[in-house]
Amino acid sequence: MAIIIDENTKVLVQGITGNQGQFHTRQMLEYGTKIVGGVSPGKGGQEVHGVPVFDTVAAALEKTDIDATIFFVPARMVKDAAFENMENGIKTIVIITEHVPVHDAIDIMAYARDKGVTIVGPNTFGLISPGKCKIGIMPNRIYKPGNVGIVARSGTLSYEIANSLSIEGIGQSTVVGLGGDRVVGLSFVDVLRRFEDDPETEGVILVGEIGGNAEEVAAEYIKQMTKPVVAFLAGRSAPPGKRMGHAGAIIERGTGTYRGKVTALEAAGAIVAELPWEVPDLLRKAMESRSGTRKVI
Amino acid sequence: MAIIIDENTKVLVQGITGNQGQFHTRQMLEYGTKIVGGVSPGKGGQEVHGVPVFDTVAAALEKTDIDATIFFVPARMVKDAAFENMENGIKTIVIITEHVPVHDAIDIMAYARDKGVTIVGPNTFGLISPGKCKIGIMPNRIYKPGNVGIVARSGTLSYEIANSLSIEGIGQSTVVGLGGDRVVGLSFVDVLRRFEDDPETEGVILVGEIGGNAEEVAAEYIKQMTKPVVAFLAGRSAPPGKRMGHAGAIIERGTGTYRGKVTALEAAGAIVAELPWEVPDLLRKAMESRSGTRKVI
Amino acid sequence: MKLFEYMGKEIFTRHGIDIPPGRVACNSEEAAEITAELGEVVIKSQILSGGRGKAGGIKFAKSPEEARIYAGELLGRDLKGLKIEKLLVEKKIRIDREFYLSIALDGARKQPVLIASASGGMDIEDVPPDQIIKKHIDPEVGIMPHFCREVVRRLGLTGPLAKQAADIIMKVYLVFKKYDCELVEINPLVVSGEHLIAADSKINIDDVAYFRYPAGTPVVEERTALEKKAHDIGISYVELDGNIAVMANGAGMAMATLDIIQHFGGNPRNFMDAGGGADSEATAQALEILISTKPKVILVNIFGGITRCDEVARAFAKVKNSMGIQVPVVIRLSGTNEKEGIAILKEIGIDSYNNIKEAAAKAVEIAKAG
Amino acid sequence: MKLFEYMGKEIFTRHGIDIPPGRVACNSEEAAEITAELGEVVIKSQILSGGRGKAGGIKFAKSPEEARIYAGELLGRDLKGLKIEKLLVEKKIRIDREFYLSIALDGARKQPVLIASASGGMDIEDVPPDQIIKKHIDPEVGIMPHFCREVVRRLGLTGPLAKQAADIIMKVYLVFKKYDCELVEINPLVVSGEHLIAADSKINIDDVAYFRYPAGTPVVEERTALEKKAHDIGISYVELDGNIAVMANGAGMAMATLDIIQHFGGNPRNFMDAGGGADSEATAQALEILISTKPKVILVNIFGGITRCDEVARAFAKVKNSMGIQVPVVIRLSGTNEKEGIAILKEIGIDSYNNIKEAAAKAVEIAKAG
Repeated sequence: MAIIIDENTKVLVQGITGNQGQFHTRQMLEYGTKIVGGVSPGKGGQEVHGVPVFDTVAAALEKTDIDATIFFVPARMVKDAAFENMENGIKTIVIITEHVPVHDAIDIMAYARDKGVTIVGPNTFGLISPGKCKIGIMPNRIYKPGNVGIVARSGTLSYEIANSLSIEGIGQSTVVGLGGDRVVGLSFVDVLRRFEDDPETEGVILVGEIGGNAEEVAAEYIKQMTKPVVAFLAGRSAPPGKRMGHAGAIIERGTGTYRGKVTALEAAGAIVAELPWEVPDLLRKAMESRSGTRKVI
Repeated sequence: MAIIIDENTKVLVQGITGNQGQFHTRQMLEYGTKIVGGVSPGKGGQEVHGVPVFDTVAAALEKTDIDATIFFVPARMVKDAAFENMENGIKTIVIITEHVPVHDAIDIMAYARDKGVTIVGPNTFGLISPGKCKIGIMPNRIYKPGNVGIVARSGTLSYEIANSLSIEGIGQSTVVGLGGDRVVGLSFVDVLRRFEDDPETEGVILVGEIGGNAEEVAAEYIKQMTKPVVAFLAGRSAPPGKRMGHAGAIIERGTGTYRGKVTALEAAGAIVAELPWEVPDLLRKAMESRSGTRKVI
Repeated sequence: MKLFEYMGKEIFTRHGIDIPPGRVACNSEEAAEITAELGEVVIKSQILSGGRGKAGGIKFAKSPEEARIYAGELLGRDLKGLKIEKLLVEKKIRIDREFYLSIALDGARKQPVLIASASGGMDIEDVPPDQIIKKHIDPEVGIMPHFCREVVRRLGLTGPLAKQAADIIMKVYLVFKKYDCELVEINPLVVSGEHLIAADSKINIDDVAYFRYPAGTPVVEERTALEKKAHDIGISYVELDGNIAVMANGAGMAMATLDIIQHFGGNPRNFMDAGGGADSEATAQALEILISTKPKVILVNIFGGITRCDEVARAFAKVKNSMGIQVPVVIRLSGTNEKEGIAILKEIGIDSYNNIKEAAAKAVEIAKAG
Repeated sequence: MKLFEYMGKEIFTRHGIDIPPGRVACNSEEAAEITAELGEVVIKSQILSGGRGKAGGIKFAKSPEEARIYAGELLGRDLKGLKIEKLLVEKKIRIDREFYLSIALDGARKQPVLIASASGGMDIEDVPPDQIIKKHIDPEVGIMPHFCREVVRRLGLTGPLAKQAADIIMKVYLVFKKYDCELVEINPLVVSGEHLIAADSKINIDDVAYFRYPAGTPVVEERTALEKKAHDIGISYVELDGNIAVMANGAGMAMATLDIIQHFGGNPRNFMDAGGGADSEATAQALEILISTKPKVILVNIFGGITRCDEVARAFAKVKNSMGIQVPVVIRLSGTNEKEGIAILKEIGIDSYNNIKEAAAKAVEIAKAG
């Protein structure tokens, strides 16, 4: 078990003939992801690392089933590609692309909600169910199959944490990157709920950061979770009014502060690590203590 | 039992202060319909036949629950009013108004589908569950509670048929007017399916006409119905290319012909009356013979 | 409302869809002049009907002299029952391939639908279904570039023609939305060398959206003079060619009344839906229209619901008394207060019944006897 | 990108939202001239920050002389850490009531949200929640007339003011969409006699939508020179006021690195996300920026994933060998081939660690020692 994607997920790569598309298609193939095709308008009939390229999503669907699509298309073309995939019935879309206009993201998310489509990103590193399927740009080697779910707004920080867990023998069920933009598809709650329902996941790590109120909303849900949640948040020292790399990482008008998020999470029963290297130990202890007092629903 | 509306349905009248709105509010009140409020921008605080008037739907919702809204607003304002009701969570909307631009109807229906809203009309006489609730402009006296469902594209023709049934002692469970426009909310199939599922309804009358393919689509569903269907279609003698009063009643490019519809309905097992006065008798016979051989699902 | 070909093409060219060079000619001299400018031309009769070519309404002229002769032959002539009043004289273009492209309403799906085919130039009804591309348009989304790419791929277009075709699809949808269209059709969409050209246009606009037509939208009156008169007083009226004039309340009822007349062997002169709450003024005006068509008999079919039959009867009595009615009238009155209504009519010598079967039979009998 | 008040007001007036008469003054003389034209005026410092009034950035002048004096005092002065370079000189308008109106993004709901209040003129954060109207906007629908009617009703407006307010709401949403805004705020929206006037403007535009800004959209550079330089080479960089320069790969990683420095008692000089796949060219340019800020030490935090640590180390060695690095550098290298990387750096005398804890502690130690 894992959430959202597993060993059977058939993946389409939108923008497969670009540099990024080619490079990561190869990485994903090496990881064992079932890549069934790529799309690049005007390049139909070519191949990339043995993967057939189509002009349109509809053309790809004439030849194969598709469960999920990963995007390596330029920011200004993301909206068109997203609607192409949604209108063609693709139910999971992973948007790696950064700098997507937020009004486009809003339009994409509104349509996705109508059609029941799961959007990961934009500006995400993707998601991975270790040993089963990787749809993203994260390094192949740092993950290990296991029973800890990770959900993160930030890429490298979550790599670091996943790596430290793996080194300590704690494997992961699924690692999900929400994306660093102000408007993204999946929320912490969407992913936490799936982890809560996933029999394989026994503990959850939430990697958040300043800006917005995603962590505060997550805290509301964490109150009712039976599985332990350890959180680490980046941006404790960030000054207000400055965008810290991610479009979403900004303290504005007093909202999105580190302190507010920590207070909300702790009040909800989550354990907040002050420093990233504390995470594995805190999680292990939380899981051990929780397994003795597991709530029964 | 009845479909869509019953004795508990709380009704709002949009455009209650106009001539039509006032007149039919009174007619509906006399029939026993639970009219809980009316909307007329700028007229909030007034009363019409004892019914409180509000400026907006949201203002009305502050005072009362609303199950359904009936529209007597000018054609060019129907779209705005429809979205106002849908965005405020009203789940059944009856649009009496004629001459609504078809592009507006398309936009309304798309949003209604997203939000799970039932739209009756535009250009409908409304619907009635005799003895329980009337949301429409049909005469109060011609109906009788009973077990026959009627679904019609045309108003007066269905009045005539309902009246002839009532005179012969055959009552109605619910009578639904789909509306005479090219794009309307409920289809024959939507209503036939509800009649099929309604324990009180034992036979169905379909009043159709030339134009479009609503009857042909209905025929596909009738094939799987257990309850007898008697159809009467208007427009047998209508020349092609002429719009016969209703925007939807036109034979174009060879589609929408009387002959095509009759053939489809008969092939599906419906009984088609050639003349309107034949309907009651054909229905009675069909119900009698069917009750002996009722399919069990 | 249907637009003439030349009107649709004006809209096309204003929105960046290429059309052949050409102009409208209202007489032979103009046709000759335009031909002198353009060289070899095609002369197209402007009537609101398809199939003009087969019916002889399209001619090719190589010289101003030829153009003058053809124009003279065509102008004023009846084609498919319609009088030719204008000609569109266009430069003859090279035709390499012909496509079909339209956006129409799909009433059952409640969505616009794009229809395209690589087999253009003939009626789309005559194209085999497997050569037709149908793609519904989500009205909440409209047409995005990917939609066009997919249509163009299925049409088998590549390179610059693919780009032009995608662009035209976007523009056709723009026109469809902007003008509240029920249909925008280009047939054929011609590949002429390296260009795509709309060689014909068919645009139907939703009549009832008139209040928001963009400035400059052409208006075409398709109604006959009588139909227009009825329309102006809010009555739905269609002229037919029989001798029994008909008035009914409700469109379905009016259609059924025609059907019943036909069932008894009669021929209706018209379709008339006089509306639900006809007052005596409206009834008088409606009657006037019917009388003006000089029928053998007038059949009125009223199902009294909210309107009471006695009131309807009184309206007829009033009309009869004030202006007189020279043609026989048969009235069916049923519903609320039907007996009182029938009694009132009896007094002024109008035949009335409480069922349409007898009323229609009587009307047909009078029409045949007269 | 934030727009100055006067820019936002230009956009308002272009879209039919009334603003007070006025112009921009860049010196005292201009301020006096405008005042001579307009009479009694308000002089507003144009800085990209709220709370200007409390900070003394807004003055009222009754005469050109007064205006000249105030303008002289304001121009060039620092207000809330920002230099005043322009003044907006506006006719003083009569203020009967002040409303608040804005459309912003709600990231959690993934929708725009309209916020309005009858208690305008102060920061919306300071208005009690029960006096604030919040209405989310369905992006698939936009704002229709009924939406405005409801907002206006809840604001308690009636008659002509209600009509104006509804109209302004439609226009604010138009601006919000057309310019890819994250925020359009009018605070206060002033009732002045029988008119509604936007007495202030705050517009934030989505930077990354630059490719489709409407023609004439003003562009404001909020970045410092160094931040701009970094941005131009694709690096995300924010200047801070400490003495430990920081480079990390990934925004979250960079933020966490700052936090860790602070944890050990150090002060970061900057935020820098040098991106995932930093090649030696990009690394050199990033280093150059860091060196130019004259920090006590440079802390580099690299988690080698797809990028291999040995390659990163080689890039640093190359920079060190070619251009030299005068400031101490502490590098944390972890992940793929970390040992090889650390060995390479050792050879060229750069302190390196495989965990950030030790590296950060070391960097803070150096900063404190120096």
